[in-house]
Amino acid sequence: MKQSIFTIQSNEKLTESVCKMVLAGDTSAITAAGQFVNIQLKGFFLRRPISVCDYDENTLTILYKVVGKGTEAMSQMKAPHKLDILTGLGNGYDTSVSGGKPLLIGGGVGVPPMYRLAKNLIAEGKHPIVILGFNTKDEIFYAEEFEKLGAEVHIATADGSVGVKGFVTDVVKTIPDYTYFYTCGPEPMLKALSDVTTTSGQLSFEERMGCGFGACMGCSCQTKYGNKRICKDGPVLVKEEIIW
Amino acid sequence: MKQSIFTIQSNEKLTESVCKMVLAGDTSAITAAGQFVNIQLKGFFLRRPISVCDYDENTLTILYKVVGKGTEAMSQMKAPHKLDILTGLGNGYDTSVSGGKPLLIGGGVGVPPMYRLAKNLIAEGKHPIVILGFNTKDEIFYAEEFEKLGAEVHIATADGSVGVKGFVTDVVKTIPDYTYFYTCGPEPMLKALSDVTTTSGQLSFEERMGCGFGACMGCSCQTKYGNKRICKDGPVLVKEEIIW
Amino acid sequence: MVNTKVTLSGITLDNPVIPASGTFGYGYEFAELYDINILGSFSFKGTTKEPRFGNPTPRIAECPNGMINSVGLQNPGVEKVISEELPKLAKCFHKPVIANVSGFSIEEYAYTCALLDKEPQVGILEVNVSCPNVHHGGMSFGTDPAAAAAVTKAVKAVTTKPVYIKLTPNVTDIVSIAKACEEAGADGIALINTMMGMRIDLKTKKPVIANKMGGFSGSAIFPVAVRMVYQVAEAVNIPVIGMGGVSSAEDVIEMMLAGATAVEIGAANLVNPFICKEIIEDLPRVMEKYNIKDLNDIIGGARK
Amino acid sequence: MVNTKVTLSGITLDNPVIPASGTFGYGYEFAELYDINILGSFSFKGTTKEPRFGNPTPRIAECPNGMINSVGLQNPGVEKVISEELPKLAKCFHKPVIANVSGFSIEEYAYTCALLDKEPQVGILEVNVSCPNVHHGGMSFGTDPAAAAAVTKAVKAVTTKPVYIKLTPNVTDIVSIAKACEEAGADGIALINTMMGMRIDLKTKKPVIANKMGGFSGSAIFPVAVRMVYQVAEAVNIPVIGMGGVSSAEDVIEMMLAGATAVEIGAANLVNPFICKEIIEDLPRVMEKYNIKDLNDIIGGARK
Ligand SMILES: Cc1cc2nc3c(=O)[nH]c(=O)nc-3n(C[C@H](O)[C@H](O)[C@H](O)COP(=O)(O)OP(=O)(O)OC[C@H]3O[C@@H](n4cnc5c(N)ncnc54)[C@H](O)[C@@H]3O)c2cc1C
Ligand SMILES: Cc1cc2nc3c(=O)[nH]c(=O)nc-3n(C[C@H](O)[C@H](O)[C@H](O)COP(=O)(O)OP(=O)(O)OC[C@H]3O[C@@H](n4cnc5c(N)ncnc54)[C@H](O)[C@@H]3O)c2cc1C
Ligand SMILES: Cc1cc2nc3c(=O)[nH]c(=O)nc-3n(C[C@H](O)[C@H](O)[C@H](O)COP(=O)(O)O)c2cc1C
Ligand SMILES: Cc1cc2nc3c(=O)[nH]c(=O)nc-3n(C[C@H](O)[C@H](O)[C@H](O)COP(=O)(O)O)c2cc1C
Ligand code: FES
Ligand code: FES
Repeated sequence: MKQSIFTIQSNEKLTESVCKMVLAGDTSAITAAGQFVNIQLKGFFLRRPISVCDYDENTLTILYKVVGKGTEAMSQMKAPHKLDILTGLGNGYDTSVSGGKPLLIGGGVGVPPMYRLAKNLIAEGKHPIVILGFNTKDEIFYAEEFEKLGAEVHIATADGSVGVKGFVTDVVKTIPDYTYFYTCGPEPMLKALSDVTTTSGQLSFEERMGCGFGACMGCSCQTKYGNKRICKDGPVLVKEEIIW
Repeated sequence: MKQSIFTIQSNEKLTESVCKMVLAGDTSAITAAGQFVNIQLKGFFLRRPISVCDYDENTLTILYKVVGKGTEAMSQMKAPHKLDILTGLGNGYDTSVSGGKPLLIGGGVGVPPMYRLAKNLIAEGKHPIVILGFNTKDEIFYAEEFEKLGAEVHIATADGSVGVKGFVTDVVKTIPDYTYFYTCGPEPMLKALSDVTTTSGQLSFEERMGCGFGACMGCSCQTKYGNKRICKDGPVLVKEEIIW
Repeated sequence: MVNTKVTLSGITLDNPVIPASGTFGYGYEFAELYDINILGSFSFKGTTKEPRFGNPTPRIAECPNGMINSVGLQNPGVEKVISEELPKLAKCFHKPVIANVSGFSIEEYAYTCALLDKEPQVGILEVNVSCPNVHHGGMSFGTDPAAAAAVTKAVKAVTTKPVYIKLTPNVTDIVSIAKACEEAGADGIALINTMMGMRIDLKTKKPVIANKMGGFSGSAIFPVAVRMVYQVAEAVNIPVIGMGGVSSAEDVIEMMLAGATAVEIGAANLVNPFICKEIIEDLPRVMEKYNIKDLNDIIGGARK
Repeated sequence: MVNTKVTLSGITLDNPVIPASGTFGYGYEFAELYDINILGSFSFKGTTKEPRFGNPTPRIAECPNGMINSVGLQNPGVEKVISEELPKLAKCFHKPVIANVSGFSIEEYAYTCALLDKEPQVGILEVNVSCPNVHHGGMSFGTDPAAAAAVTKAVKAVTTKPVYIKLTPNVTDIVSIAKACEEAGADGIALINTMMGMRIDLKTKKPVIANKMGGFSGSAIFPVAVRMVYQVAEAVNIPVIGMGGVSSAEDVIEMMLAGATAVEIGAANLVNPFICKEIIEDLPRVMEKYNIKDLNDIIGGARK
């Protein structure tokens, strides 16, 4: 974990409610896809946890949905506004167990961490199949970016306006030979995936957080492997340990 | 009273700790010298009351001393920062009773309201004698501005580094034939002036304020004419009503 | 169109927004700024039998997201309130008003309420058993269920108007006090009054407030207020007026979800004199955002 | 040069800055960030006889200038704390530490304290009679002078280490409880624990916290904490550890002026993990600004 000041380089709308922010700063504490950062916002007591979508030596990209006052405030910020950010939080995804053809399943604002994960897996010579789930056409974001990485991309929309009509699970059922799965998204989706998948996998959870770095026990959950803190021992848990 | 948004035009240091801020905005509620404004500062619950030093149709000048976190924050602000300000607060000085040769006595940050008052009195064809009290040479501000108005200016410094060594009362005693007095400054100075002056006069008081516009009774004082709210029935009281 | 009308003991308010006692004077200062008849009602400055200057100054201290006051119930006494303030108030406010009453003995409460009972403008008597500023006063009545019940009974005996008992949060068990008031005949409960707080000036090394301690309020206390409104609304069968730190339409809705039928706004008026107007104007938008058609549908909704 | 050393029951601290229980774990997370040996001491996560998972999630809610937690004393139980956590803690912290203890019966308090009494690292036992999160637990002990005294006596009987009783602010009369603890033999008083608070989510229309209510802390509660520290320090002759909303060197000094000998910092650690380090480094500058040569000179200074 590192605390440092980042400078907003760009902040733009991808859809009606999802924004993309690129920040310049010290990213050295970020070590894996699926980790998150915790952002201090003036006027708010708690920081806001947001997944790392992508990063390089000195920039960080995050995608966030405006759902409340904090993310609303973020959406109003302009370059070169500065933000105090804790980086390198959480365990992230372990790509070593992926096999050659892992599924990456992102639902809504669970999509962002899948991007860096896909990048890493492709760099490791693997062939990720990306399944993105949205409610409707207008809410789709980042599908092209995944395609540009060279990943096979499937889209499911609840209203069928693009891709498969239905849920990401409907797509998963049509893919016969995946080797592993990685996912992030709303908890009902995670549960459904846990039921429908035929391999092991890693699932990323959300919880309301106090600190985001393991100090307060605000985000605890019980697993088959003992009590875990979503922020420190997670947010990624393996399928087998989860108690639904 | 009016609530409106002002834009900082300039904000500069006059001395080590006293700053001058000029703001553009709706000054129509300001009707008299000696009134004050109440300034909202981000991150602070209560507004900060500051005397009107000068104004015209669309600008407001205030002089303030950095004494705590709020005034410290103000001193960091730059044009064209915007501030939410309540204007036209307090009764202000009544110039109709001044006679031809009134004394204007300002001590420290009690100096600012004397400026507009001097201007008004001169415009009314009177000959104000201005006495400014400071601790030492480096803390003197606005003496030249008073001179430029055409007023007779006396300075007292506690250490004698400029003007009369001692207090404003020492200067008052040397002026024989004034017709009235107006003052603003620390309470011990007001008390001393009340004792030493030979005419009636108007004295401006400070009190910690909740609202600044008469709603909360936070700033009450007892006078011979009944209970008064410093913010609404004051800050200017006449010598005869004050209970020391 | 959304419905913002709510009813307190038979009195229908156009909306649940009520400036809280001690932060709105008798309304005149605000009537200069906007037509205060848009308010649901308002609660005027705490009234006592005798005129009171209140506590020495400084009476105000600043806090993170709040303030401390130790005004100490400054008011001209009930006789002058009736002869001088209410006629002036009648000119700028045409709806039933809430009369906030304090006292230093049960007899004083009854005396003051009996006089205010005769005033046609007064819709509700809000009996403050909680002011923390008066050394031998309100505090003790509001911290003991039996004493709070005794005040309630004495006041109910002298008035036919609805009596709302206003409680202090500085207690171990707010529910037992609220229930005692209900059993003694209270028509409603108003809460919370200010919390006892203190600030010390680092320069003088003395308490900022002349009286040392005072009543702490403002948005900082909102979570405590929501908790107590929730607990009390769950325990009693009479309406609750919720207050403490409310400063937005969202806060009004949160208080109502906790169980409040109407909501008072205190300290926020002092820093933004237009806050009640802004909240009233914003309420329909926020209701629509959260799919609320009628505010009556959400009262106590968080308990369901 | 200024003096920041203070003494709690014979234990001298390099400075009065102590991270509060439940907000600093067992220190490791912070030891990765800075050398935590600069701290005066720290109070580790509340320990109970049995291991506890605590309350269901969500356990955290945000407030204006503060937060609500309902962690519910999650901890591995005193045996594992001693066998696993303390040895690890010893590697990163070399000063006497404060052991925070909770219990659901007087026997449990005594049991846990008796075990911790044997640990050389433990300098002070901080007995929490105040956690508001456990339905049949701490709350009741801390709201009744007799019960608080009974816990104090039971703990004193099993340890030779200084015993500090940590009080809840959710009471009518904090002074009577502090005095009862003093009479029962407490070596010091620590206060305040969190205030009971609630937030409601406007989208779900339900309380944010799974357990509905939780403990409210952070800078919002500072004025209440200062007031209670002042009242208690005035009433007792044993040292007081002050806490509640402290988040700057100025706040530390204000707490000490109110009567605290040392100061704990809770929620602020969670949003700025470097806050204690920053405060310790800033303290000499702020002391000089306010003409304080020795912190011991200002303890209770606001009363003089
Ligand atoms: C590990 C992790 C990674 C996340 N990654 C992303 C991401 O990449 N993109 C994205 O859009 N969102 C992400 N979220 C959710 C994001 O943190 C919340 O949407 C955001 O904090 C809401 O803040 P707000 O002020 O707008 O909402 P408000 O509802 O006003 O927030 C109030 C409080 O609730 C908390 N909160 C609200 N919703 C959530 C939530 N779903 N999860 C956790 N805390 C919440 C806030 O942090 C804050 O403390 C992530 C959450 C976690 C825990
Ligand atoms: C009617 C009136 C006119 C004033 N005019 C001027 C002026 O022209 N120039 C100037 O420099 N100062 C003036 N002051 C004093 C000025 O309001 C305070 O110095 C300022 O509010 C301090 O704010 P702070 O945040 O820096 O200090 P802090 O001490 O951090 O403020 C904390 C709280 O105390 C209040 N406070 C602190 N000192 C005073 C004080 N002396 N009087 C009233 N409230 C105080 C603040 O408003 C705030 O609520 C005036 C005060 C009043 C009442
Ligand atoms: C300056 C001031 C004066 C007050 N005077 C009274 C009063 O006379 N009677 C009363 O019942 N409550 C009084 N209160 C308490 C408020 O009515 C309200 O209960 C409390 O402030 C909590 O609401 P808030 O957080 O919105 O301020 C006063 C509060 C303030 C800030
Ligand atoms: C997340 C969290 C967990 C806490 N756990 C404990 C605990 O286990 N034992 C205890 O005595 N106090 C506990 N507290 C209370 C703090 O130690 C402290 O008394 C309180 O939070 C007030 O200080 P603050 O405003 O600085 O947070 C906890 C507080 C928080 C925020
Ligand atoms: S949020 Fe504090 S431990 Fe996870
Ligand atoms: S400050 Fe509110 S009445 Fe004067």
